[in-house]
Amino acid sequence: MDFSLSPEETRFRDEVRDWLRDNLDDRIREHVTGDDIEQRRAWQRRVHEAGFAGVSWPRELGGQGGTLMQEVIVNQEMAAARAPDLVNIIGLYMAGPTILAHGTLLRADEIWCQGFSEPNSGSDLASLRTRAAIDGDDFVVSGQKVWTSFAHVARWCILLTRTDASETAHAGLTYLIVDMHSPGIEVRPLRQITGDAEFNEMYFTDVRVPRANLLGEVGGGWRVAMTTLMHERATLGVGLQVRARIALDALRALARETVVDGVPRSADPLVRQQIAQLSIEVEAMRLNGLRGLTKVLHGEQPGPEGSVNKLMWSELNQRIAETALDLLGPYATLAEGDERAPLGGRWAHGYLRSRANSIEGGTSEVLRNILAERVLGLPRSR
Amino acid sequence: MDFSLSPEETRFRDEVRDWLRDNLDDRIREHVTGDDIEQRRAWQRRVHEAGFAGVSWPRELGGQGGTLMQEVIVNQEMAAARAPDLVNIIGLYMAGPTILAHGTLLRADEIWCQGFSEPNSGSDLASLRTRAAIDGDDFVVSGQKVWTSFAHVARWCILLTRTDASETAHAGLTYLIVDMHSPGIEVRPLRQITGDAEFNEMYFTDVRVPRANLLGEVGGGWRVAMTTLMHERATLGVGLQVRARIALDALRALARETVVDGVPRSADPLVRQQIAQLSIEVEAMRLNGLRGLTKVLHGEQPGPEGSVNKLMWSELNQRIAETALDLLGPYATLAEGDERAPLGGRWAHGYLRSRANSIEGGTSEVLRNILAERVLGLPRSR
Amino acid sequence: MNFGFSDEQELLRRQARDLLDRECPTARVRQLMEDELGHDPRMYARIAELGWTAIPFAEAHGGLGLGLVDLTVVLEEMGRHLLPSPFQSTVGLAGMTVAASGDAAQAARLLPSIVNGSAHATVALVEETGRWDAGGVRMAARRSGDAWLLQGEKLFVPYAQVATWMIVAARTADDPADGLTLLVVDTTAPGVAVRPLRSMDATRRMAAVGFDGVEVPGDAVLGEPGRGWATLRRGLDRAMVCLAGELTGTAQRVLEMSVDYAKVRQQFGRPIGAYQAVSHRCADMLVMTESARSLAYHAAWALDNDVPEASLAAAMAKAYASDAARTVASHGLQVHGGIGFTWEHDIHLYLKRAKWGEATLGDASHHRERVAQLLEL
Amino acid sequence: MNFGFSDEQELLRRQARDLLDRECPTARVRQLMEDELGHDPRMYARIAELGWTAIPFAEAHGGLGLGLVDLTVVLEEMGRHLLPSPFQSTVGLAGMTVAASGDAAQAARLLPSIVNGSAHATVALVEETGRWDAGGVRMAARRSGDAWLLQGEKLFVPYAQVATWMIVAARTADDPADGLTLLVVDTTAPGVAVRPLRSMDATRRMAAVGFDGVEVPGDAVLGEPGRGWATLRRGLDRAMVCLAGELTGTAQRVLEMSVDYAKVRQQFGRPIGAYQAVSHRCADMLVMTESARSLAYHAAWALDNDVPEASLAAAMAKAYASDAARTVASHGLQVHGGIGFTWEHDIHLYLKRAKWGEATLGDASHHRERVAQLLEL
Repeated sequence: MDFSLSPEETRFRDEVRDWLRDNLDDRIREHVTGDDIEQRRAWQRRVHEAGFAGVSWPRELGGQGGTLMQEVIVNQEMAAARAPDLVNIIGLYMAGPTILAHGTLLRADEIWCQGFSEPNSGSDLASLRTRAAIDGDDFVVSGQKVWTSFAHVARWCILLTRTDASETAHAGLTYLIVDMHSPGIEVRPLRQITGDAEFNEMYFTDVRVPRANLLGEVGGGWRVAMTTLMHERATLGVGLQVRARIALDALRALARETVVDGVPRSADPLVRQQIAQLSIEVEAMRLNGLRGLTKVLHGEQPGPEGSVNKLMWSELNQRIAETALDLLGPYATLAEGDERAPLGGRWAHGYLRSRANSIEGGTSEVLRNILAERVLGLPRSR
Repeated sequence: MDFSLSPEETRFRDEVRDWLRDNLDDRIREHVTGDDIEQRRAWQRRVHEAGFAGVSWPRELGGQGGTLMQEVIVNQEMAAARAPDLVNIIGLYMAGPTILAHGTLLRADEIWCQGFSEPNSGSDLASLRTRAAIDGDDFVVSGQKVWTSFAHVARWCILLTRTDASETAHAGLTYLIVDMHSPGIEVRPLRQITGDAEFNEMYFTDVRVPRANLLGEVGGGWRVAMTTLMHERATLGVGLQVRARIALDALRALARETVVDGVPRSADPLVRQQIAQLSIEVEAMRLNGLRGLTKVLHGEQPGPEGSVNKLMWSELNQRIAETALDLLGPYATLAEGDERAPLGGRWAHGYLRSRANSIEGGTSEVLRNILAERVLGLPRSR
Repeated sequence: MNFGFSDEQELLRRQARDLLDRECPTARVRQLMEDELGHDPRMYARIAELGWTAIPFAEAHGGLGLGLVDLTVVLEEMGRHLLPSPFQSTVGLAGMTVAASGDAAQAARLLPSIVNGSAHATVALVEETGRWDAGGVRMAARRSGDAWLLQGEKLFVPYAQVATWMIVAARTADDPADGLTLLVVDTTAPGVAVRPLRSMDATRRMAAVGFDGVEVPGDAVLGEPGRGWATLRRGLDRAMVCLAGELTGTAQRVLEMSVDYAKVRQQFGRPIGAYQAVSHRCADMLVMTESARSLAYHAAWALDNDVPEASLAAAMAKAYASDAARTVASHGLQVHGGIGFTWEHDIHLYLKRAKWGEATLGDASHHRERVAQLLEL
Repeated sequence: MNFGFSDEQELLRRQARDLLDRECPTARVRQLMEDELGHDPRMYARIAELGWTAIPFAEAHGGLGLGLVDLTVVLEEMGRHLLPSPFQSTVGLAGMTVAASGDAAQAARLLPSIVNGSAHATVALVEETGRWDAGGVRMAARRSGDAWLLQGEKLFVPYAQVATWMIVAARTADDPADGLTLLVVDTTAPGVAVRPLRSMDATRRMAAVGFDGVEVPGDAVLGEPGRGWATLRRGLDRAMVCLAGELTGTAQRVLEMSVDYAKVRQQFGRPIGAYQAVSHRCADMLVMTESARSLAYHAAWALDNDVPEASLAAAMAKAYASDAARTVASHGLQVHGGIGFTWEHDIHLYLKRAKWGEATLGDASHHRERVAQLLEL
C-alpha cells in the first residue's frame, strides 16, 4: 500500500503542472468551452503537441507510449487546474481503440460522437430500434438517436443499430462507424432544463454506410458496445472524483466567502457538518477509485465495481450543488445572468445541470442493479 | 374544516381525563405491563367498569353505545396519560366483530391472540402452510405460527389455516377460532433482541377444532383475514400518532435535561433542527390520521391510504430513538439496568425495540407496495 | 373534529381547476415566462371577477368574508398549474398583512382595490443579508416633520414590477426583536426605482427596489410605528401558508405526472412503475405530498381561528412544504429520466418553482429553528 | 501509487480469518457475552503467539515493526467475527499511544509485555461529560513531592476490568487546548476502583474507574507533562482507525449475511433479493462498506507514513465508519425481517457492536466538526 507518487511520476506531474501554469489562464478556462468548437480543437491540438493527449497510447499511433499512471496524472492535473475538457473525448476514450488514424484523433482533427441511446431505449439499451438493413455492400440506416454530444460538429459517429428485427434485446445488434457527412443525417440540438444544448437528437433516413465500416460482426454489436461502455466508465471515471473535488473546493470557498452580518456561512454548525460529510464522501470516492485503478495497474480488467464511483459521484455532485444553494438563501433563486446572482449564477446553473447526473451515463437505478446483480450476485430484478 | 372538539366531546374528554387523574399513577404505569397478566386484566376490568372499554360498541354487547369520536378520545387520552395498554387488544379490535360474549371480552375475562404469521410467511401471508384437514365435524390443525402476542395467556386464538393444499396463495385459506386449551398446542416464548419475550411461537400438532368454530367459509379465510387486518390498521392507527407524540415529548425533555458543561443538548443547533423536523413530521402524521378519521366519521370505509400512517410512524419512532441515543454520546452504549444509564436505559431499550417497527404489522416494503399499487394504481412489483 | 372540505370549498376547487385547466395549460405558462409583464392582466381580471381576490377579506371591504382555508384551496390549484401571477403576493402577502394588522383605517383604504382586482400590491422586507426576519432590516425611516424619509434598497420583492403599492419594513428603533415601522409606499413615488431581478423560476417575478430619499406621508404607517415586525409576522404567517398550499399543488402535479409516466414508460419489457426503485419512490412522493397538504390546511385553519399554536402550525407547514416540494420535484425528474431533463418537457418548470418556493419567505432550516423556539426547546 | 495489500498482508488476513472462523464462531461469542471476564485468555495467548500483538511495535521492543495497515487487517477480521477481546484497547489504543508518544523510556518499559501478550492495558480519558477531547478532562493531578495525586472518576474505560495498567489523562494546567498530563497507573494501585459498566454490546466491556487519592510516582508520566493531549491525540487517531477497521469488518459481515439471506428467502414466489427494495438496499450497503474500508486503510497508511493529512484521514475514517456500520446493520436487520429481530439470530450482535463503535472514541458529528476544523472551514 502506497499512496505516494514515485520520483519519476512526481517529475512527470511537475512537468504537467508547469505546462499548465504556462499555457492555461482564466481566459482559456472561460472561453474554451461549450459550442466554440474551433477554440476547443485548437486547445486539444496544443495539448497534443505538448505530449499530454494520448499519453498511454503507443507512439506509432501518435501517442506518447507512456504509462497508465501518467495518463491518470494528466487527467488529475488537467481537472485540478480546471483546464477545458478535450473536445474529442469520445474519440479518445471510446471509439479510440478501434480506429486507424490515431494521430489525427489525438490532434482532434476529426471529432467523434456516439449514437447509442434512443428515445425509447434509455436504460434498456438492448431494446433499441434504429434499423440497419443490408443492401448489397452497404447498410441502410434509419431511425432516431438522442443524447448525442458533439453530433453537430462530429465527423464520425459510433452507431449501434439493429440488423435483425426478428431478434430482440441483445441479439441482432450491429455496431457501425458512420461518416456524419453522409446524406440523410439530420442533427437537431436538444435544449436542456439549463437552457443549454449540450446534446443533440440525430435522425437517420436511409443513410448508406459501407460494409467496411462494420465493427465486429453483424449481430455482434452488443459485445462491442459493452467494451465501449466499460472504457467509458473506467477511463472517464478517474476524472469524476477530480471533478467532485473541484466542486467541493468551490463549495468550501463559497461557504467561507458568503458572509451574512459579518459571519461567514462556514461558521454555521449545520453548514460545517454538511460540508465535512461531503468532504468525507468525496475522499471515499477518490480512494475507491484508487483501489479500482490499482487493479487496472496490476493488469486486471475494470469490473462492475466501477459503478460504485459513478453512483457516488452523481449523488455527491447533486448534494454539493444543493448545499451551495442552501447556503445562498434567497440569492439561490436568481438565474444565471442576473448581476446579483452569486458568481454570475454559476451555482444555480450547476444545480440544474446536476439533476441529470443520476440519469446520464447509467441511471442510479441501473447502477444499483449492476452492483446488486454483478457484484453481490443477487437475482435479476427485471 | 374544524379541528376543535364539540362541547359534548370536550365534556367527555374531561370526564376521561378526570377518571385517569384519579385512577392512574406512576405505580400503575410502571407495573401494569409486560407479563404481569393478572394486573393487566385487573386494569382492563377497571377501565371497562368506568365505561371506557368498548365505548363505541352497542350496549347489548357490553359496550357504551358511544360514538367513534368518543372511542378516539379515549384512545388519545389513555395514550397521552401513558396508561397501560389494554391486555385484550386483539380481542377488542380484531377478533371482536365476530364473537359472541362481548361483555366478557371487554372485561378481559378471556384474552385473545392472533395466529396469522408463519416463519416462512412473513409479508407474504397468503403463502402460509399451517394445515387444517377436515375430519368429520372437526378441523385437524397442524403447523407453526410465530410473532403471537399473548399466546401464553390467551384463551382463544384467531387462526388462519390452509384447508386445501392444492390451492396456492389466497385460495384454500380458512379462518378458525381455536380454544387455546385444546390438546396439541405448544407455546414457546420468542426472545427478542431487546432480551424481552413479547411474542411467542405456537406449535399445533393434530389440534382438533370443532366445525362450529369456522368463521366465514371453508376456503374463504383470506377475505375474513383482510377484514381483521383492516380493522387492525384503522383502529390501532389512531393510537400510533399519540404514541409517537409521547416518544417525541420524552425526546424533547431528554434534550433539555441532558446538560453537558452547563449547556443543555437542546441548545445545539443540530439537535434543534433534528427535533424540530421530527416534531413537524409527527404533527403531519397526526393530521394525516385526522383526515383518515374524518372519512370514517363520514361513514366511509378505511382505505389503503391508512398505510401512510404506519409507514410514517415506524420510521419516525426509529428516528426518535436514534436521535435520543445520539444526544447521549457514550452514555448511549450503556445497557438497560446499568445504574448510570440515563432513565435506566429506557432509550437504549427503546432503540432496540424500535428496529422491529418497520417489520411488525406490515413491513415498510409491503406498505410502500400497497401505496404504490392500491393508492397510486401502479402495476404490481411482485 | 372535521378535517374535510365543505361543499362550497369543493365547488371552489372544481371552479379553479376547471378555469386553470382551460386557461393556464403549461403552453400558456411558457408564453408568460417570456412575457415582460410576467402575467396576464386579463386572467387577473377574470380571477377578480370570480371573486378569488375577495375570498379572505371582510365584507365591509367588498370581500367574501371567507378564510385562509378557502384561499389555500385556490392557491393549491394555482400551484398545480404554475399560474404566473401576482395573486399570491397581492392577496396572500400584502392583502393578508393589511387585513391581519388590525389597522381599520388602512384596511378601508387599501383592501377594496385588492378585492376588486384593480391594484396589485407587495411587501418589501428583505435586504442585502437575505434575512427574512426583523434583525435583517437595516434600512431606516427617518422622521422629517410629519413625513418619513426612506433611503436604501430592498431585495427579492415579489412582483414589485406590477405593484401599485408596497408595504415597506423600515427600521425606526434599535430593537433586535422589533423596532420596525411598516410604511405603505406608492411604487410610483419619486425616488422609488424598481429593478427587476432574473428569477430561476420565470413564472415568479421579483425585483430589487431602491429608495432614494423617498418621502412617505405620516399617515402611510400600517399598524403601530415601532411594532411593525409584530404586524408583519402575522402577514408573513399567512403568506407562508399560502405558499405551502401552492407548493402542495406543485408537488401533487409532479406526483401525478410521474405516476402516469411510470405506468406507460417501458424498460426491460415492463412499465417502470413495476420496479420498486420507481414505485417506492412514488410512494414516498405520495407520503410527502399528503403530509404537506395536511400541514398547510391545518395551519390555514389555525390562523383563521387564531388558535394559540397558529404561528407554530404555519412554520411547520412552510418548513415541510419547502422540503417536500424540492424532494418530490427531484424524484419526479428522476422517474422521467432523460426526457425530464429536456426544456421541452414540463417537469423542470415544477422543479424551478419548487426551488423558488423553498427559498422564499424563509427556508426549511429557518423555520425549523423557529419551530424549535416556539416549542420552547 | 498502490492501494492494494502485500502478499504478507493477504496471508495475515487469511490466517486471521481461518483462526477466527474456527475459534470464534458466534456460538462462542455468545458464551463470552455471558462470561464474567468477557474474553478468553487462552484465545488472547494464541493471538500473542501468532504475533498479532507484536504487529505495529518496533523490533527493539520485541515487535514485528509492521504498521497500522497490517494491524487494521487483523482488526477488520476481528470486527467481522465480533471477537470479544481487550486486543484493540490494549494494542490499538494504549499500546499505540505509548508507541506514538516518542517517549522511549516508557516504550521500553511498557511495550514488551503488550507485545508478548502478558499485559492488557487501556486508556482512561472520558469523564462525566462524555467528551472525547481535552476540554472534557477535569480530573486534576496534583503534585505531591515527586509524585502525583489523583482524585476523581473516569468513565467508559475499555476493558479496565482486565487491564494491568492504564494511561490516565489528568489536568495539570488550565489550558483549554491541552494542559493535560498522561500518567501510567497500575489498576491495582491503592485507591483505584474499577466498577464494570453494563454495555449494550456485551462483546465489548467498559468500566468506570474511581481514583481516590491515588499516588502515582513521578516517573509514571508518559511524554511531556502539560502536553498530554498532543500525545494522546496521536494515540486516539490510531485507535480511531483501528475501530474504523473493526467496524468495516462488522459491516462487511452484515452485508454478506444479508445478501445470502436475500438469495434464499422466498416471498411472493421469488427470492426477496429479486425485489429492488431489497437489492438496492444491499447495493447501498456495499457502497458504504467499501467506502468505510477505503477510508480506514488510507488513514492507516497516512498515520504509518506520518503524512500531513493523517489526522484528517483518521477523523474521516472514524466519522464515516460510525455512520456506515450503524446504517448497514440497520439495513441488514430490515432485510432479515422478523427473524432478524430474534435473540437467536446473530444480526443483533452486529447491530449492538455497530452502535457501540459509533459512540466510542467520538461519534460522527464530533469527527465531522474536527474534519471541518482540519479543512480550515
